[in-house]
Amino acid sequence: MAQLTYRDAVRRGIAQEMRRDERVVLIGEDVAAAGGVFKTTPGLLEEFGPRRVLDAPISEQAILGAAMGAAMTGLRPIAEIMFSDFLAVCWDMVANEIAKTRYMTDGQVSLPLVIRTANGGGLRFGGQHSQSVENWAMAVPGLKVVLPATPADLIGLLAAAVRDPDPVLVLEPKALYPVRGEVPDGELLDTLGRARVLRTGGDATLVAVGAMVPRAVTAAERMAEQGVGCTVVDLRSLVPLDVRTLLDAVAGTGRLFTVEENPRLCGWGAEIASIVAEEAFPALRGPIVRITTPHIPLPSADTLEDLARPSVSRITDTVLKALG
Amino acid sequence: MAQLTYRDAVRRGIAQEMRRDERVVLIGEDVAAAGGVFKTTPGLLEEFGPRRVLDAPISEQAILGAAMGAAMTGLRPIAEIMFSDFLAVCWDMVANEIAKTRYMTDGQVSLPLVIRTANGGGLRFGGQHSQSVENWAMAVPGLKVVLPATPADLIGLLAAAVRDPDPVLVLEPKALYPVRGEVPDGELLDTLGRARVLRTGGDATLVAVGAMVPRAVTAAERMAEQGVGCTVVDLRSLVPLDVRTLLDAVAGTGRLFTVEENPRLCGWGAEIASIVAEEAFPALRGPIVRITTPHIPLPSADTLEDLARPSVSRITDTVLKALG
Amino acid sequence: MNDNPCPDVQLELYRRQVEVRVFEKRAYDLFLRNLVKGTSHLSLGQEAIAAGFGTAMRRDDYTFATYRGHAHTLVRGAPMAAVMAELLGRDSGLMGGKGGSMHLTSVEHGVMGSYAIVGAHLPIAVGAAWSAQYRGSGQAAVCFFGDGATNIGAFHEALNLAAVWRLPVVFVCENNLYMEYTPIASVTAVPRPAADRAAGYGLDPLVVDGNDVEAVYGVARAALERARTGGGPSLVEALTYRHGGHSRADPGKYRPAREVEEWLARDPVSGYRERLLRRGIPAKILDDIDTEVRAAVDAATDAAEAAPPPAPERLLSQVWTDGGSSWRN
Amino acid sequence: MNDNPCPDVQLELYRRQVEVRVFEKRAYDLFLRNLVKGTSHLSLGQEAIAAGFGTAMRRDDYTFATYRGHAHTLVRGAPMAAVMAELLGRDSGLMGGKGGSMHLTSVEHGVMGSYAIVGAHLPIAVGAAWSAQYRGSGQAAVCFFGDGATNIGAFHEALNLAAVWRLPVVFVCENNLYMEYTPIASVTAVPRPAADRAAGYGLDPLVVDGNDVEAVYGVARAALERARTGGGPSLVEALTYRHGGHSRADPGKYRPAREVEEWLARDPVSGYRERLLRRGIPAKILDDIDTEVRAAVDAATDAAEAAPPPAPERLLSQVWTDGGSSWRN
Ligand SMILES: Cc1ncc(C[n+]2csc(CCOP(=O)(O)OP(=O)(O)O)c2C)c(N)n1
Ligand SMILES: Cc1ncc(C[n+]2csc(CCOP(=O)(O)OP(=O)(O)O)c2C)c(N)n1
Ligand SMILES: [Mg+2]
Ligand SMILES: [Mg+2]
Repeated sequence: MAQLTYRDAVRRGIAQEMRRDERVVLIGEDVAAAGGVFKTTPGLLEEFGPRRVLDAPISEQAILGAAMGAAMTGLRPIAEIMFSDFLAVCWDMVANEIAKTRYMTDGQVSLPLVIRTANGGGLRFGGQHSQSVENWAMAVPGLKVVLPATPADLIGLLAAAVRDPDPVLVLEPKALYPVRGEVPDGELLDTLGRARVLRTGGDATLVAVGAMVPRAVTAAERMAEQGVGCTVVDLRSLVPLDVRTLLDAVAGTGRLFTVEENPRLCGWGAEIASIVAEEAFPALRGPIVRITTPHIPLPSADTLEDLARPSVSRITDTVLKALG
Repeated sequence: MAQLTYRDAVRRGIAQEMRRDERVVLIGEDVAAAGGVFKTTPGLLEEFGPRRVLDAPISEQAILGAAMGAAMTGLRPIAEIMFSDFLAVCWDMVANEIAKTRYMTDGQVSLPLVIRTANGGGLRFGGQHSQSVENWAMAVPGLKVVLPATPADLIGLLAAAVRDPDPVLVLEPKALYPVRGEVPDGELLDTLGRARVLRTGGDATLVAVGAMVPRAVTAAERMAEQGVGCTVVDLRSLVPLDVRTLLDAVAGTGRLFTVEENPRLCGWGAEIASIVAEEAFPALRGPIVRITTPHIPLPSADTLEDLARPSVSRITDTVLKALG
Repeated sequence: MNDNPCPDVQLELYRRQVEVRVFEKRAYDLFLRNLVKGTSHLSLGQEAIAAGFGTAMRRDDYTFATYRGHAHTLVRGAPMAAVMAELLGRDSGLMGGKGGSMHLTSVEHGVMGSYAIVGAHLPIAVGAAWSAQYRGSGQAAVCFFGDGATNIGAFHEALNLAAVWRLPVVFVCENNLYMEYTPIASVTAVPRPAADRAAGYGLDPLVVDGNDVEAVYGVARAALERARTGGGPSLVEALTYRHGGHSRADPGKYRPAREVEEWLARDPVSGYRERLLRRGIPAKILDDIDTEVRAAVDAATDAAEAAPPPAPERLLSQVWTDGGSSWRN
Repeated sequence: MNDNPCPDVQLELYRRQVEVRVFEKRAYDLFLRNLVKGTSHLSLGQEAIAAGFGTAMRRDDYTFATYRGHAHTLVRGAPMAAVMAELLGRDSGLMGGKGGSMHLTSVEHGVMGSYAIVGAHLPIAVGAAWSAQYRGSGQAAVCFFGDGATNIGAFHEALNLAAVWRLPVVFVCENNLYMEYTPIASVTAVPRPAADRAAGYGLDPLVVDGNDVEAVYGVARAALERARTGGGPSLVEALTYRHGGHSRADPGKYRPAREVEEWLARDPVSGYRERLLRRGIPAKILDDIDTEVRAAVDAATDAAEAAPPPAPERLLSQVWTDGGSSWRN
């Protein structure tokens, strides 16, 4: 058992898979010689050599296209897109090519590839370097989407993603890179599509992913001090989605709150709210409430950014008010 | 009053605005000399000349970039993206540049521009030419999104979009291009963000947009024959969203059904379901049910495509079953 | 020294062109009979390019095609009946009716897909070539695209990356003078949309008569050889012309009559037939090929027409490798 | 004939370089004091390019910059205090704290934005030039970007369209040898990432010493003149070097010491000062400029530090032209 930062966990997760399987290769901008702009990949070039760890030009379409072409012909590429915002410049590769090709070819083409990217706000980077694109990604059929919230989850889910026969988008909350967590020794391998219940309580269910998970947990702790019991669910994976755990949690509390870093409209929270409103309607004892970033681009100034993203106090205030 | 096809309405709408305002220009692939691949723009080159109606190379990023740069410096461009699927190749321009620039510059830059595009399925074009991208678009803060379902609505909403000071995405359901509708004579100007209640009934509210509107109406007619009364709402605009009309309609029936052409996850239907589950919870008398295309790319074969998109019979079956 | 390919190859070049020609004409007939339901983009007039490359490629090389990909798929040996059935949206279609005319794929025959977003497959072909290089397999990837595709960003990114990594990929621009309905010259800064860009990626400009199947074959062999021996990518511009419109909906009226006439006179299929006859190949041999091909296309058509529509279960299949489409646990 | 710009211009070129130099050093200090909270990308070492172009541009010309855009914004006359306040995320910031260092914009001064997605602003600059041409305003757009941006698709699309429509736009590639930490030569197929691509758009290759402010000024004047007189776009590659790392987080250790030394010796600011002294301009005049600039930067810093954080109401403002952010009726 070691204490690792999330950032170091990324390196360890990639190294674990590259050691295991010669077909795993890493491609991205500044990932090789420089070890990544977030320092998530240092030492990999040294260990695995320039054949397997490759610096790419600023050509995101070519990076993902290369990953796709390699995946369909025998490799298992991990492609880094530096910031998830940049998925917009290669969205065709993600949404039209990688996600759809297996279906359109009726299963002839398999695409075992991973796209890793730094996601979300908190670093005062402004509107084009802070987005939470889980709401874009979940809307695309054919793409698996995971959002690990701890170093151990990152390693286990990244390994599962690399070994998965389908394309997986791994969203790394960049605000969590410096955060430490316990990581067991040895090989870690997790399962895609399993949510985790982090605490249980009878009054409300809070569902979160990524950087919002620790905030939801802290909010739940504070509310517990006031006698309000919350179940907190970390979805961990948006596709596949662990609907069973979600419905069970809501059944136990009758109230659903989402905590979402993404701008408000059409987020994963809207999706799970809709699932619950359809499939667990009888269990609901009150409105479903989404706690989100407003439907705005993220501003750069620290005070404004802090106002925008759901905070512990906004979570507790919203939940307590809704519970009346 | 004339009978116009949706296709001809597009031409009339554009011509109306170009006659009115010299700053309005049209740019796109094959829009000028050829009159558009869907024949939505014939005659415009002849009337307005090559200065105002321009054929572009296959460079969607350049097309939208040009529209953006022109809009911030005094023009009011209408940019055609031939199929909405191709928004993926210029998604950065849409999501990161056009949508965010006003906010990031604190209002210094205005972007009065329109992106028009043929959206949705029904023509057996397969997974890369049939998408309903309203679920991508609505998730992007800073973008207005309209989806006119009739020729008259197209003209009025297109005119409103052209005169709007903010960027507007106009999604034209390509399955509707050959469909005729009544169009009043003279200038048409509609208002963004007003839904329309197409019929009222006490048992269920059906909400639809675009090509699903006629299907929802037909389904409601069939159900009326069986004594089940449906209110049918055509949202017409997703951003701004007419939440008041939506909530009123649900208050009147207690049951909400969405009819969505987009793949299931994180669609506009999820958004309005969530709004209703939060703001109209006491009015709800049963689960909210979304009737959508499954979460798959659209297949090409006619029989499969027909199975995939919500049909009149799927709508009636689903509603009647849910109402018990 | 005789520069001509050996006789077997000559007949193969002839046969493949005829196959494409007869198949595409049949596809057009079936469209007129409303049996091809979606869109389709034919290679009538452009047969020599697919035929020349298809003949030069190794069995395990990779093909990446566009929506105008019937020809490129057939020349690799993909079964004609399955291709035809795919156009008709039948269960026996190459992709069970899911892809349609624009997405023909036959991995078994090295056809790694037909892509309907202009330019998208260039970077993907780069990836296949990267993988071939990584695995040391000696395979090459051949990526076909149109003149119009040279103006989209993905073209630029793919060419640069392929050149930097010296990848075994051959980019083949079929310059048929038009994007859909717009002349390429009116939207391109240089006269040769591909060849005039080659230097920007450190490559030589290669222009070939795309209606001369032997010329194409020769360029293909050289480019594939270069690819396999570590020489890196090539960018070939093949000059050609489509006999019909852009797609099934287009009568192609925007083209000057004289231009059409000139190019019809340079028909690659009948032109090659005449050349072979001049070289002394007996007409009977060519006629036999024609007859065989027609019989094959007839058989494929009959089989496709007789095939049932896709089983409804297909709808929700093969989003994922587990065979299904479920997004939930 | 004397090729030097006239004395006023020389002093202006000097002053603008010094302004950028002193401002950027101050920005770095403020970052070290943790007052600049987000990232920032400085133009230390690259001052001559912004200064040369800024001096050559007309008041109503358009500037399009990248995340490394402090210099390009300041040389157009944007108020230093507001720029500084924006870096500090204050209410008095150029964009009220919403954009930050990477998105400096001052429409009033022709600065149409700083864009943080590599390559995105090239097509946007094309649009501004299109509008200028349409309106017959005689304005030109100048678009600055790095060597790394030449490998992204948007570069290609923008150059082609600008050339086809002969638009009044000047593309300025500041080749500082590195993208973030990766040498541009290792990821680019040609030695000159911009100039070697010019021919692909029918343009002449233009390379200029980006550390020689007068050389830049000369190229800028010629390109702007060409733009205004219907000659179409230009693509300029200015060779330069950044003195520090890519952004605030980067110490720049990946660069060979020798390379850094050589380029430090070619410092554009002190180099130009020496040149002016050699030409007989009294040191006093230059010293006075230095003093004035320092005072201005001090004042801007004080004002920015004293300014309050953005009013919380700003958070939900200016998504739309009505001033608000509501998405519902
Ligand atoms: C990104 C994108 N933009 C536009 C289209 C629509 N489109 C399909 S084919 C075509 C013309 C392509 O021309 P070219 O590359 O010359 O190929 P050709 O059809 O002539 O073989 C266009 C514009 C598309 N499929 N993808
Ligand atoms: C599309 C995109 N990809 C990657 C990045 C991350 N990034 C920011 S600056 C940069 C390097 C740019 O290099 P260059 O164009 O040479 O400009 P310089 O920073 O040297 O001025 C990169 C890769 C980005 N902002 N946008
Ligand atoms: Mg063409
Ligand atoms: Mg650089």
